[in-house]
Amino acid sequence: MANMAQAIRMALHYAEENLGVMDIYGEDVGPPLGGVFTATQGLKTAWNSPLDERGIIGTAIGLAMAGQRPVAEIQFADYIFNTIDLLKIAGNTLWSSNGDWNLPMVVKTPVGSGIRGSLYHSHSFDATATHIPGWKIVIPSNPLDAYGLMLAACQELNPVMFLEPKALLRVKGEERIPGEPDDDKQLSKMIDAPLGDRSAWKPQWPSLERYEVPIGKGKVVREGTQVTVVSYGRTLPLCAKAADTLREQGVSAEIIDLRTLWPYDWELIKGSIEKTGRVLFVNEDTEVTNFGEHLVRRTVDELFYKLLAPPRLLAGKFVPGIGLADSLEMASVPQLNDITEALRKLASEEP
Amino acid sequence: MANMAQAIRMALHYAEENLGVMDIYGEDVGPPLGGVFTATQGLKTAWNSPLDERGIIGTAIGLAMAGQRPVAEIQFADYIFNTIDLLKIAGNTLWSSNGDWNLPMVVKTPVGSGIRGSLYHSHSFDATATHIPGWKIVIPSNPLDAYGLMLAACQELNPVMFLEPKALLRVKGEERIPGEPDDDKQLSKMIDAPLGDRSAWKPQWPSLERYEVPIGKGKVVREGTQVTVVSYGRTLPLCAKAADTLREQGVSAEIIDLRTLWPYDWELIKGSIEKTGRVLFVNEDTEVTNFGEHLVRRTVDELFYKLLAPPRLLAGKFVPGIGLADSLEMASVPQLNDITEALRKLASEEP
Amino acid sequence: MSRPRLINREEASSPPTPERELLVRLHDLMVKTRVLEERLIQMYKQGHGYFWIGGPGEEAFNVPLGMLMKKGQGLDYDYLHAHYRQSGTLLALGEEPIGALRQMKNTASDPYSGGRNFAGHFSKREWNIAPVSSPIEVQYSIAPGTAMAQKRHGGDGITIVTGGDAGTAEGDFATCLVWSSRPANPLPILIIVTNNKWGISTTADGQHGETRIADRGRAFNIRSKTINGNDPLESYRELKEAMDYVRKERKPFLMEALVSRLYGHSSASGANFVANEVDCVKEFEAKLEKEGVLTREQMDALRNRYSEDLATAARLVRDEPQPAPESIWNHIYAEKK
Amino acid sequence: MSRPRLINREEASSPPTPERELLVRLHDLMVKTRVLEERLIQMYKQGHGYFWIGGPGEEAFNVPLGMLMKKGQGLDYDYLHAHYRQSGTLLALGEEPIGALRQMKNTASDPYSGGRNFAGHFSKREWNIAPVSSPIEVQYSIAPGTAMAQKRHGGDGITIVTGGDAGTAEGDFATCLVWSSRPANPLPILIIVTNNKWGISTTADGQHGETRIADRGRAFNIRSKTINGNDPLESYRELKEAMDYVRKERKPFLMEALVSRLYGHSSASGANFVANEVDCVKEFEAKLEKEGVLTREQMDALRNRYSEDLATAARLVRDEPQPAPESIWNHIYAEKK
Ligand SMILES: Cc1ncc(C[n+]2csc(CCOP(=O)(O)OP(=O)(O)O)c2C)c(N)n1
Ligand SMILES: Cc1ncc(C[n+]2csc(CCOP(=O)(O)OP(=O)(O)O)c2C)c(N)n1
Ligand SMILES: [Mg+2]
Ligand SMILES: [Mg+2]
Repeated sequence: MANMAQAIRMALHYAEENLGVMDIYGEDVGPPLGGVFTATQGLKTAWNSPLDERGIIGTAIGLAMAGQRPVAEIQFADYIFNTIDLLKIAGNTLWSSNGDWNLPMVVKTPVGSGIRGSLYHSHSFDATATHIPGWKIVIPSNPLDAYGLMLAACQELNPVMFLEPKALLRVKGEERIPGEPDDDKQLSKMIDAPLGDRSAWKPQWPSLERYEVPIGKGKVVREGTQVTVVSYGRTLPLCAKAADTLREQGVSAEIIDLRTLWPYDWELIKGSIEKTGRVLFVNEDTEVTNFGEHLVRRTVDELFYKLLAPPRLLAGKFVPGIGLADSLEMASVPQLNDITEALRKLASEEP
Repeated sequence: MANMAQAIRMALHYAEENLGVMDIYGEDVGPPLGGVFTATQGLKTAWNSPLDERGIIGTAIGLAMAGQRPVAEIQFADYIFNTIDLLKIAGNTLWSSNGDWNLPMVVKTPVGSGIRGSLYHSHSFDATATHIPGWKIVIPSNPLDAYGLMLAACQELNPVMFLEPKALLRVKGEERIPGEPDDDKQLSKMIDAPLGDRSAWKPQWPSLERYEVPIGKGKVVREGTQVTVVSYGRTLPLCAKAADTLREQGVSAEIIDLRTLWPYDWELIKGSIEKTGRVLFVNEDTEVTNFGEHLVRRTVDELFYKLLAPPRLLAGKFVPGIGLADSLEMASVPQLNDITEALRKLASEEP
Repeated sequence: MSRPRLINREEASSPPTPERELLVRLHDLMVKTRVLEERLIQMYKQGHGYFWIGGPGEEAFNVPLGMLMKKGQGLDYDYLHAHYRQSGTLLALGEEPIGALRQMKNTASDPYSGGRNFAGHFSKREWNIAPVSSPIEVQYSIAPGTAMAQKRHGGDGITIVTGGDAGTAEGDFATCLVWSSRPANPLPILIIVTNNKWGISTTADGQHGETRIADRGRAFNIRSKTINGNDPLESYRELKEAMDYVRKERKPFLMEALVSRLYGHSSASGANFVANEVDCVKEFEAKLEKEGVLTREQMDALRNRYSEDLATAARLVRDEPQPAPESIWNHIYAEKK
Repeated sequence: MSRPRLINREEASSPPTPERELLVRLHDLMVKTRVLEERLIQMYKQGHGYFWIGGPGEEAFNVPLGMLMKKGQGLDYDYLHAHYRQSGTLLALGEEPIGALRQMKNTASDPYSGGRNFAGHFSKREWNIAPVSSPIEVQYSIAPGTAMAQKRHGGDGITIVTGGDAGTAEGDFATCLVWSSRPANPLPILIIVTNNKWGISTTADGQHGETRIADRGRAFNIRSKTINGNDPLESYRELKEAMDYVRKERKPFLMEALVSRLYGHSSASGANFVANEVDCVKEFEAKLEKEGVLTREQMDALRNRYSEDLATAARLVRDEPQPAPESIWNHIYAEKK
């Protein structure tokens, strides 16, 4: 199966062929590199921008005003923080013009830890992004969802933030992308750029089919009855693993992959918590003024009297950075064991 | 009594005379204007910077590296959002250099609604600021606290964000600032710049005394037994008013002025909630991924089984901006009546 | 109300002649703009609005700009990414002044923001007028985006971006120069700086190491020029030449126009007339009278007519309702029809 | 290990002479730097570090810079706000190379970040070396701050900021030019751009409308120059002249140095030697041999000695412990002693 980087690449190919995308750009997004994670290799509309994040977001707004459906990349979310004012403008342009100007644009950026990225290749962006009104925010946890969410994003009339969990970009999927060849060696031959000189290389794209994951819809990836876990991105597969381990030990956890952070699938979360009475929110952004805290607030606001235990949040430690050394990264953001323990504890918590 | 703008001005005068402050700067901070809210009029070290927020924050970091204790102003918090990456750097420099470089610097900026400021003179910054590690964040709700917190900020070894509630800058205090003359007409004659030509004007500073409000300490401004309210900035006086109204109606509310958002006075909050079992958090930042949601999370994390009702948050609506028209601003951020009603409801809430 | 016929393409691309028709139209629109701004200031002072900011002192430059723009929607027409002093350009394009009054009074009928935004914050997608937003200089990072689309599309539509002198200290101004002059894709963009030598209360002299702001374009091999924006004829000719260059060559041009700020920065600084700056309307009228193009009487009559029109409009607007509280929830997201 | 005596002020301000002593010191430090970088690359390839980035190809420029810096702590000495290719400058200042190995291996003993940051991210307050941070170009917004403090303080200490060519597209580069050249307060700052014509995989040709990056300084009336950073003697002379100017005049200077990138961008792009760029060490050694300054044997011996020293250092570092997990809580805030 394709990995997430290949899935995004195929989705963008589909989008430039069928959805009117004409600019896929950012630092090192075009040839020869095709993106630091290979997600834009071989795309006919991919090009290299100046090293200027403000120019990248600014021109994306301008291109969207001109109806061009840009897909702009910030090479790492760690480097998006000098553009927050522009992201706010992208989110308020329709509102401030009282409906006059809508902005169909996609911003994609890799987020999170997991590659020993040290202080500046490990940032999460979900807390900051969810505080900016006017955006739709998605974050896939597997290649098929990445493909389906990117196709949906490229058809939106509004700004969409597409967050790419770094640690999962090279992980292969379990479900086939419609049109993807059976053999992934073959897929690699067809669409992965060769090492060395690429000037003559052209990708052979499989005949991909339209497949969308609707923005706003979460997904139950493990059904369970005793405790609900809501997560997304890098930590989602870990939550599923933890659930499998605990199931053998008689703890039944329901795992929800939120997939869209805004507008999020509250009905799905609510239904599950009403069933279990216990919920753990898991993400890896720093834990103060964290999106998971919004979900905790919504939970106590609406479901307080149905809760069997306090809703819990497991997130990144509130420290200034993720250190390079293994020991430091492990201690800073949730790992499999932290999740398993938090789940075990919550499932058996008594007043 | 002095208003908050005068209090900040006097604190900065004290700081440049006694605490080693040598640069009070930003857009229109120096003569002739002395700041768009007059907070820096007549200060001997105040100067006008280029119109460049990134330069203002960047040079403040550089000045702090050189041990200069800069006080840098962003004219309105609405215009600080292109510097978040630099604010993060200010917050992580000590940590990333493993203790080598500390940054004694103060950034002051007006926040919040209340002056019909429309989309771009109404922004709050508490949610964004509290998500940035390595800073201390203060926000006074009266002139005396503003004076005491600024004196404390100017003696810090670390970056301090000093948030100034716009709506309160021209409100007079109820407590005298040590050294302030009895008659505020006289104070105004002494330190307010005259209208018209100011080239010859010099302020006559009262002989001010050292007075500090320790960073990290909140304050109970109304004692009560049935419900706890935690607020700060513009909404704090409204919460006190609401408490007074409700007391006459037999509802006893305890009002806490947080004053420092990070590191905040959890012991004070905790003690009060343990007493009342009910808590309302009030601020005016947009309500999704809001600092009040962190306080809600901390509350359920530690005090869940002692709560008589769900902890509530009253904050700004999650809309892209605050509209200019009265009707729009009133509908977007908490007003006195919203607070009174929320309090009344929470005080009498039953499962 | 005399509605200036909008100059059409043929005329625009024919060599600018200082013939009477042009002089009269320039004057008409400059007066109309000045009267509008003075009405807005009066509304503010009478409590019919919370905040005023606008362009009195920039009419001699902003009016010709609007006259020369290719008006319409989409890539074949000119895009304008303006700041908050552009009323003269909007009126020259044929906009009705009452919209500005409605925005001043933040009524639900405000055509630019529905009562949400400050005066002078125009938005008109129908004419490629991007929404004016308060943050200084961001339009310089956004504008190259529409120019890129126009470069790819072909034709002769161009992108125009305007802003002030102090704002050029923001990185976004450099971003505009960098992205407009990339050898890989030079852009059809007219980059304008209206230099009034002020940033609120801060004078330019202590802040600018450049001899001319236009010099910053030269560093990028962008054709650049500084002109006298207080002279409507010079502005018309220089703008025409620059716009023709950008339209035909599909390359960037940086124009610095020296203008005046006749009522201070905004209502925050009192919005009172300042005597010590060049008043382009006054100077132009003296010239027109001296050259016998128009008589004092004709010019007074014109001003009076516009004053009456706007007084009438103001009375109309005064009683229009504010937006409904629940309208804050409208237009957060666009929906597929 | 031959520790180069740090040139002292008297020498620094005396006219640079290409006499043997200087040539030998330049060569010694350039070789030492190259050997260090090659050792770091080897550590990466052997799995003794997660990421490598550094300055092989910039020795001829970075070494003279370090030799000419006024080393010390505080306003009387030079501040360096560098990017991640500055090892040659640190070694020229007399830094022990083992620290770089410790940072590469992210050990608790890493003197620059305690195992927290990437290789090449130096920090040494004792010598006014500001912490290198990964975000491109931010140091250009920060550096004018230390220069302001030095301007006020007097004396002849200056601020030096370095970064790459692609990064000049960020607004922070313009911020540095604006703030350094304000007529109200020109700053004693040497603004350096090391131009290797690359930004990761992106070539400069399609991105730069400027003929020379140095032209951007001229627009601000900043004395500006482009030099051959692959020639250690030219670099030494030009840097000395520029630094003398900044020290005495207390005004900014922009220097663009043309350099090479000999092992690609970083380990992310393989960190393999590229044959098609000028190798400043190779060229300098040919010259020294030709002019009879040093023999091939002497130069080989020197390189071997440094290689052995660093092999020993690497073995030492290999067994040093990682930082403790709970150490993440250290140094979030400074506390009064
Ligand atoms: C990013 C940002 N910073 C600060 C402000 C506050 N402000 C509004 S206008 C202005 C001065 C602008 O001067 P200039 O760019 O010369 O334009 P002018 O008003 O003179 O036409 C300032 C500082 C703002 N609106 N946006
Ligand atoms: C703000 C920011 N954006 C993107 C990156 C990712 N990045 C690291 S190095 C680099 C290229 C830098 O090129 P240049 O400025 O020429 O310096 P060089 O590496 O060539 O010395 C990029 C894009 C970054 N570190 N910081
Ligand atoms: Mg100006
Ligand atoms: Mg480079």
